[in-house]
Amino acid sequence: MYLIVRKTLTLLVGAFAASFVVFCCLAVLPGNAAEVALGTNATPDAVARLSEEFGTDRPLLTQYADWALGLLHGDFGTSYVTHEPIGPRVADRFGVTLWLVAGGMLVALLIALPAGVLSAAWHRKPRGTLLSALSQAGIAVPAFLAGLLLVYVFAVRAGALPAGGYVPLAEDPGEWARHLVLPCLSLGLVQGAALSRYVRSAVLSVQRQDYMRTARAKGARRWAALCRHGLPNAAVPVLTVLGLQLSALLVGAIVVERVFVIPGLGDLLLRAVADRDLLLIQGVVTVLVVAVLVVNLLTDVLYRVVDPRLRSR
Amino acid sequence: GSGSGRQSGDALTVGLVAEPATLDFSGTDGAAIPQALLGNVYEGLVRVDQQGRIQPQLAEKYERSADGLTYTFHLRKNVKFTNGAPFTADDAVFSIDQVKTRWKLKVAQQMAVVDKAVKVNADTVAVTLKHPSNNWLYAMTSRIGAMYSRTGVGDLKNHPVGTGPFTVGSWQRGDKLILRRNADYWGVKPQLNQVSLKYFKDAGALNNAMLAGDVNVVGAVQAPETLSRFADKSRFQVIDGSSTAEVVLSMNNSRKPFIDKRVRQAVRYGIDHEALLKTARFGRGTLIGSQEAPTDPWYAGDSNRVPYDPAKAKQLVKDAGAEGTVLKMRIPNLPYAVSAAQIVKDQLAQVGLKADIEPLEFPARWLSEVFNKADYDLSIIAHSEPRDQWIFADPSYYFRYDKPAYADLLKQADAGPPQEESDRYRAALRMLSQDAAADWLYLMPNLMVADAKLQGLPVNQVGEGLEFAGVRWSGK
Amino acid sequence: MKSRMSLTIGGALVLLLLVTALLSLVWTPHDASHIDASRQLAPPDAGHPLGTDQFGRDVLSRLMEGARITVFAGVVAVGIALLAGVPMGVVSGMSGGWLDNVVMRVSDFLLAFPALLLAILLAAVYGTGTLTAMVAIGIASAPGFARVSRAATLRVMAGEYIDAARLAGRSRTAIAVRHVVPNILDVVIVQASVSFATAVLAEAALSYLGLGTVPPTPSWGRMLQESQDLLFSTPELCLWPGLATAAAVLGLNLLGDGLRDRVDPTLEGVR
Amino acid sequence: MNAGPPLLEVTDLTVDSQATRLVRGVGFTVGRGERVGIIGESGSGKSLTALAALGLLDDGLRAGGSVRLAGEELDLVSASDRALSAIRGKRVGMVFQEPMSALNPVYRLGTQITEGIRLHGTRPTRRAGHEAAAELLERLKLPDPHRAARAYPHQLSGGQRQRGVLAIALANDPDLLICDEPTTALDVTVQKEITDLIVGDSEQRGTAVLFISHDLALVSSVCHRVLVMYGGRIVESGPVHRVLSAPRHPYTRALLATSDLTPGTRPRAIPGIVPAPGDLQAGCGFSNRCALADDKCAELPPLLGGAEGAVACWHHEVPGALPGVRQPSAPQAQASWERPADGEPVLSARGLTRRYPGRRVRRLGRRPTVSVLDSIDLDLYAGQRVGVVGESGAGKSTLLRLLAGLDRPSGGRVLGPGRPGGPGRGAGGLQMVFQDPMGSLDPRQRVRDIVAEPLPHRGSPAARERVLELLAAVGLPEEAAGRYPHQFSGGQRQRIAIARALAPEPAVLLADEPVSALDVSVRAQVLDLLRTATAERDTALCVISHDLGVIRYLCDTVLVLRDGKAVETGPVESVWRAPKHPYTEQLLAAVPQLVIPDGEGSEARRAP
Ligand SMILES: Nc1ncnc2c1ncn2[C@@H]1O[C@H](COP(=O)(O)OP(=O)(O)OP(=O)(O)O)[C@@H](O)[C@H]1O
Ligand SMILES: Nc1ncnc2c1ncn2[C@@H]1O[C@H](COP(=O)(O)OP(=O)(O)OP(=O)(O)O)[C@@H](O)[C@H]1O
Ligand SMILES: [Mg+2]
Ligand SMILES: [Mg+2]
Repeated sequence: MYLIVRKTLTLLVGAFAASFVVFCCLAVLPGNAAEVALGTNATPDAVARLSEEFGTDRPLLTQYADWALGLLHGDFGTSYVTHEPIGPRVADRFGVTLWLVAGGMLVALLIALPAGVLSAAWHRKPRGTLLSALSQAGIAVPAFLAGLLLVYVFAVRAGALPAGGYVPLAEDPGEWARHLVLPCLSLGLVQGAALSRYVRSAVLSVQRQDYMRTARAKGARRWAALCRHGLPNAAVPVLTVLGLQLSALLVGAIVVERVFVIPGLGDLLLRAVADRDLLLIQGVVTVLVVAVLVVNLLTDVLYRVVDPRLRSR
Repeated sequence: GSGSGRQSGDALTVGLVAEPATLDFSGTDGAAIPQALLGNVYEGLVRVDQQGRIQPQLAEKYERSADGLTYTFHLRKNVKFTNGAPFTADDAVFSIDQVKTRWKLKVAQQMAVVDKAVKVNADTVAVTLKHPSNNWLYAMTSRIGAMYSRTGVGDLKNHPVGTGPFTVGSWQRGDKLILRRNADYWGVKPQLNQVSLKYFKDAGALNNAMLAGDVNVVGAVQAPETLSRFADKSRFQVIDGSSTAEVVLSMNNSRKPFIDKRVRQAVRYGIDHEALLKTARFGRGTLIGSQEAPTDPWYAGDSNRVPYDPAKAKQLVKDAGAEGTVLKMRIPNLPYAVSAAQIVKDQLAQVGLKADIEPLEFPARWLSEVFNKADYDLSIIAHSEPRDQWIFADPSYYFRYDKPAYADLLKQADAGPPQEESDRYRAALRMLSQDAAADWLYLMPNLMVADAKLQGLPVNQVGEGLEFAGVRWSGK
Repeated sequence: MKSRMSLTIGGALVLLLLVTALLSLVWTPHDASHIDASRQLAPPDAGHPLGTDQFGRDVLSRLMEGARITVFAGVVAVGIALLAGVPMGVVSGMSGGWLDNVVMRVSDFLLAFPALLLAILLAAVYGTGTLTAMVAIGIASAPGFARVSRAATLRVMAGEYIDAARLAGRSRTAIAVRHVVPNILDVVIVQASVSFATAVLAEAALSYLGLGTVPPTPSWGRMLQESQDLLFSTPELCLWPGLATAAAVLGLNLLGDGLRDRVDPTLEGVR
Repeated sequence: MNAGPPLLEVTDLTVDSQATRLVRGVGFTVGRGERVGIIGESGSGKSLTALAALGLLDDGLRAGGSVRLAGEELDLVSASDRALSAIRGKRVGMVFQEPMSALNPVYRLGTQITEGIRLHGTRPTRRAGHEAAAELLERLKLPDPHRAARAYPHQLSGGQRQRGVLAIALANDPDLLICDEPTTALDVTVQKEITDLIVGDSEQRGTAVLFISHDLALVSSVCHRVLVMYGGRIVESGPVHRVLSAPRHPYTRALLATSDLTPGTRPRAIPGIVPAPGDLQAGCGFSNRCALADDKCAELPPLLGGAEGAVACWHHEVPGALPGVRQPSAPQAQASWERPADGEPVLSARGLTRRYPGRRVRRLGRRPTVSVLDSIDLDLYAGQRVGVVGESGAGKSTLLRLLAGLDRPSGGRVLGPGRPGGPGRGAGGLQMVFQDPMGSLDPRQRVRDIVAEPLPHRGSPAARERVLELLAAVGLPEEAAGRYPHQFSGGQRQRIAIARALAPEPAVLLADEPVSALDVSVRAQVLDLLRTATAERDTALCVISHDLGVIRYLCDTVLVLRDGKAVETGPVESVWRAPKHPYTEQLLAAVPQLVIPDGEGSEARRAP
């Protein structure tokens, strides 16, 4: 309880710090929302008028304070450019990216756990070497290339799956799943290959632990000992990496969103930066930072679930 | 989804690359909004046809007074806005006044020539100009001529209201804009009951979607080298029309070395435009020599082009003492500009000019630094608006081309008798070319890939809208 | 035995990368950015062993020059991460207390900050380019280095030889320089090789998003991005930079693995 | 013990790694209810022998020969994992060295014990399982067994954990219990409790025990019979009393001699070090360290013998002097036994206290503090040698770190070198020798830099000179200066550490368990070195050891610590003979002694 309170406080402070840093960064960005909106049709007068309408002519600190106060009430503000409330829009996009990242993570785990465990268990055998060679090769493929190849094979050639796009879950669950298969695969394959290296080394080091020998001395079979005693202990280092990889996954998701034309958070962020839609950028970044921090918190909590030694701290 | 994408009776899915930020072209610039809405959702009093001629639309007919100062528009009856309100002379007057008073965009200045628009009766509007202008009527075919409902301008950014054959069904930002058939349309009702405009960030992804059957039309092929993927005639048709988008290699006329006409000419002689079109665009596109397109009435064919003559270019550079000048080539980070820039850099190097490519984030940074502040030597961008030769007449435009004689010619062409318009424009454009105000790399093709069974897609991009009213699935 | 194999293969691949990059400084078969409209997409022949791209440029020469960018990208990103992260980790691990807390929170914060956003912001301010992209990647990877070197520092600081050094009258700086840094170097090297590989991939991804290397400089990422449209008609154009990237990443990962295993026995086997 | 077929019969057991043979043909038997010990220096193959017998070798190792268990058809060496797993834990239980790492940190102790029961057929309910585990723990004399069964390993002390491991091994009442160094990591007092439990259980239930240890005294107090291993072979075997009282193999004799730390004598170390398995020469593996060795030893001596045991040596009949071992020198003068109390102490501590924040009792509540060290007074005079003893956690290391200034006291103060008012850390200062010979040397520095570290002008020629001088003084060759720590053996490393500590000619030398990580044979060398080096310069020495023998051998004064308090202090010999505090008595009672019934002058089985 105490832990959660403390962590949540850190989280909130972190999120506000992040948003403030972003705000300051944006202050030095060349170009502004009014200029972008007016494009090649801008006159200095029109830019000034539009800036006033947007509210971007006010001092930066005022803008930030307004935004931060709004946020405290759960209000992300209204987009300068589109006059839409930002909260629902970001939430919408976040949902999409969340599915993508979660699916990617699932694929990654489905690949990494068996591959890592098996290649550790067989680390002296040719099959083990083959598995780790495969995972090495998997890491070396850029995610977008993997995505393009998947599209070519499954969408263009076989026509079995859509080449891109997104259908909301609420609209049509079947289509939703069909549209997520390839993106999640291309996100998960590469991450999975990387993750399997960590699983492998965690399992390898766990295998050397004395309690594994104790388990087998009790009469547990090799695999039973590995599963019952090895894996829970290997989980702690793997969890750490999972938490760290989330950041990588979010970046990967942006590329994959691009390849598969998925209207996710990454796309929104790119767009918001291009439009210089200050508040929208703020909203996206805040959500991203909070997401990463929440995952950190979750890993912390999970550590404690997995490893009783950490509970008493 | 793919279900909606595949041919399903009366629906059409069109893949496009640039998504509009809002649906309000009165306050937001860019080609994407009129492309989606003009002619589909909004209509004007007049429109431009595939050959570039002006035709009546919401005005059944119109008259020009002998002095050229007054246009009288006789409006169609029984036209309704999609919000149910009837289209009347009041709406027309309102729309014209709005442009004059409320629009912030520079295009709205074309309405400045209007002295007043008055309702003659419920179906007739008279517009009086301050001075005769040939261009004004043409401008009325563009977005500034769009007719708004007086009661339908509450939320233009998200809910446009027009008289067109389609209405905005839904808009999933970042994904697609869905147009639905306007059941109460005054004219011939479109066969399609739904058009989805699906926006792709990535041209490759768009091609894949086309190949996978997720979209029926690639609205704009970005990379012509990919056309070979659509060679199967039984599935695909390639539409290669003309557009009004001149890819201009702009030179900053107000700065050294381009303040010297010889250097500007050297650039024009030093670039092998054929090779450029071949390598950068796989030969798709039209070579032009001035700010003109084949659909312009004054189009002069190849006569404004300059031959590739590196020796002469080198000599000109030498004469101007500009050898080895380092040029800032600040281009938008758009694929066609990046491709072309690499070739331009390579070719200029051979005539003694060194260009450093600096891709700038588009639109924000390019607009801010190149377009608004003119902090550049060379740049490359497509100017897609039709009949936009006026941009060279404005000395504050980022070309910083300041030639009163050219501006005068344009003024005369605009204000003079319509039958002399073309000749005067031709002369002006010739002057532009000879003066090497810029270099015209090529005219973008209007390149589309469509399902082989689709008919009625507009071949040329003449006006600002991509109109779907006439599109049909064959065999229906 | 296996670790020796990783080390050999990884070392060989990385050496090949370095040699190619250096060689490209003095010699490439052709000018890598010379455009030749008459040789567009030519198949391989004696003059152009890997053929030409859509601009008629020699693919082999571009690949060789691309190695340079790859090395540059890795060095910049890893260099920044190293210079920022390792001191953070060492100071944090050595001092403990509130300083440790502050440093680690800052690193957490950096970790939470999307690397891509950093890349976008830097690109928007300083213009796109390999340098800006890699600075972003470098900053984004710094927390990883900080964590790893902090953990290693904690392990080193628990060692009795640190106490011995303190008793010998060594200052904190001397202990950091003479004992801590040399002893965490192995961990840092492994992290560096992995980050190097990550940076190579990140360069490719950022170039794909148009935030990376500026044309006509031939980075592998850019080559991949430029040939993407031709992936299905002229796949070899994608194949070469793809293979080169994969080989470099593989080499670096193997090298890292090999080094780790190599370093392990001297630490553990001899107790 | 009993007649009839042996319970365990090991014949010609070999273990190979990819590179070399590690166990070279070991054969022995263990009868029902019999307790057999295996002794030998580190690396002699004791653990591998035990592991091979249960098929628990690492993947990289292969076993050969045969291992048979009475009542089983199988040869355990070639049996499948499935067949072996039916035997492991059921008929044979095993206890490993490290009590912390032998238990899985993520499961409760009870769960881990019941798992052993469940794996062999019976499927107790959760409650019944818990009951069974608690019962087992109770049998092992664990206070509050129900609580212990519910605890996670990290919540238990070392002794409790080791009892847990024992409970797992005994869960199914095995016929044979294999213990691999079951108590090395534990305190003397706990060690005694555990060995008592093992012996008691064996006696009560007739469990046979295979007991591996490098501690001769311990083996002698537990086992009936002993096997001595060297270089992957058994070199001698026989009843404990015979082997320990009349050793036949030169190696056994040498081992016995080095274990004997009689105060006032110089220890007798075995020259040379245990060769790595790959470097073992052909023939008798011990011949290069053996004074009796001759040409005959190039041939492998067979393990021959009768009822009184067997020996593998061509020269086992040569009587008399211990081969290869230096003769004990005359007892040293007793000059430094007592110190005049009126001199100025070189280091003095007054009211030394150290508190740590304890565990929070309530959430968000104040952290209580725990006193780890409580008002210790200590004076150290030049030439005095003080030993600090006490069980684990008594605060010994804390005390030393406070004296060294590596930690700041919560109360009280230390006057002396490196402190305000005392001399600096250089010459006449304070230096320290640490427990772990590897851990106290920077693996990335050459020996010359390590030794020069505390010298004032590190780079100077004078310093270089001094380093060579010191290396010679600790008996290391000159070329050692250019090598790295991992290129030395444990004993040599500790010499390097001592050379470093002596470099600035400190007035005070502190040593925290300086020999506990070393083999008996090397231990003697290092102790001798410490003793002579400090005696030469009249250096004050303060040593921690959990091995009372070491303290008695090395020190003149002893300080007994318990729970951070000094319970007894005084001259070593008088405390040894007549402990005043009951805790000291208890401590002394727990020290294992060589039990040699009719041996040559060993005074007692155990201290009374
Ligand atoms: N998995 C292994 N691979 C290779 N060599 C090994 C392995 N395990 C042990 N050895 C080697 O085999 C020899 C005997 O090892 P073993 O563990 O049996 O020694 P020990 O007598 O138990 O020593 P200690 O008292 O230190 O436990 C040592 O030289 C050791 O280095
Ligand atoms: N940093 C610390 N924080 C909290 N408690 C500590 C700390 N260091 C030591 N202690 C506690 O102080 C007590 C004494 O520790 P110390 O290391 O001095 O014992 P010791 O007598 O040397 O034991 P051992 O023989 O196991 O080395 C122990 O209970 C230990 O848990
Ligand atoms: Mg052992
Ligand atoms: Mg201690």
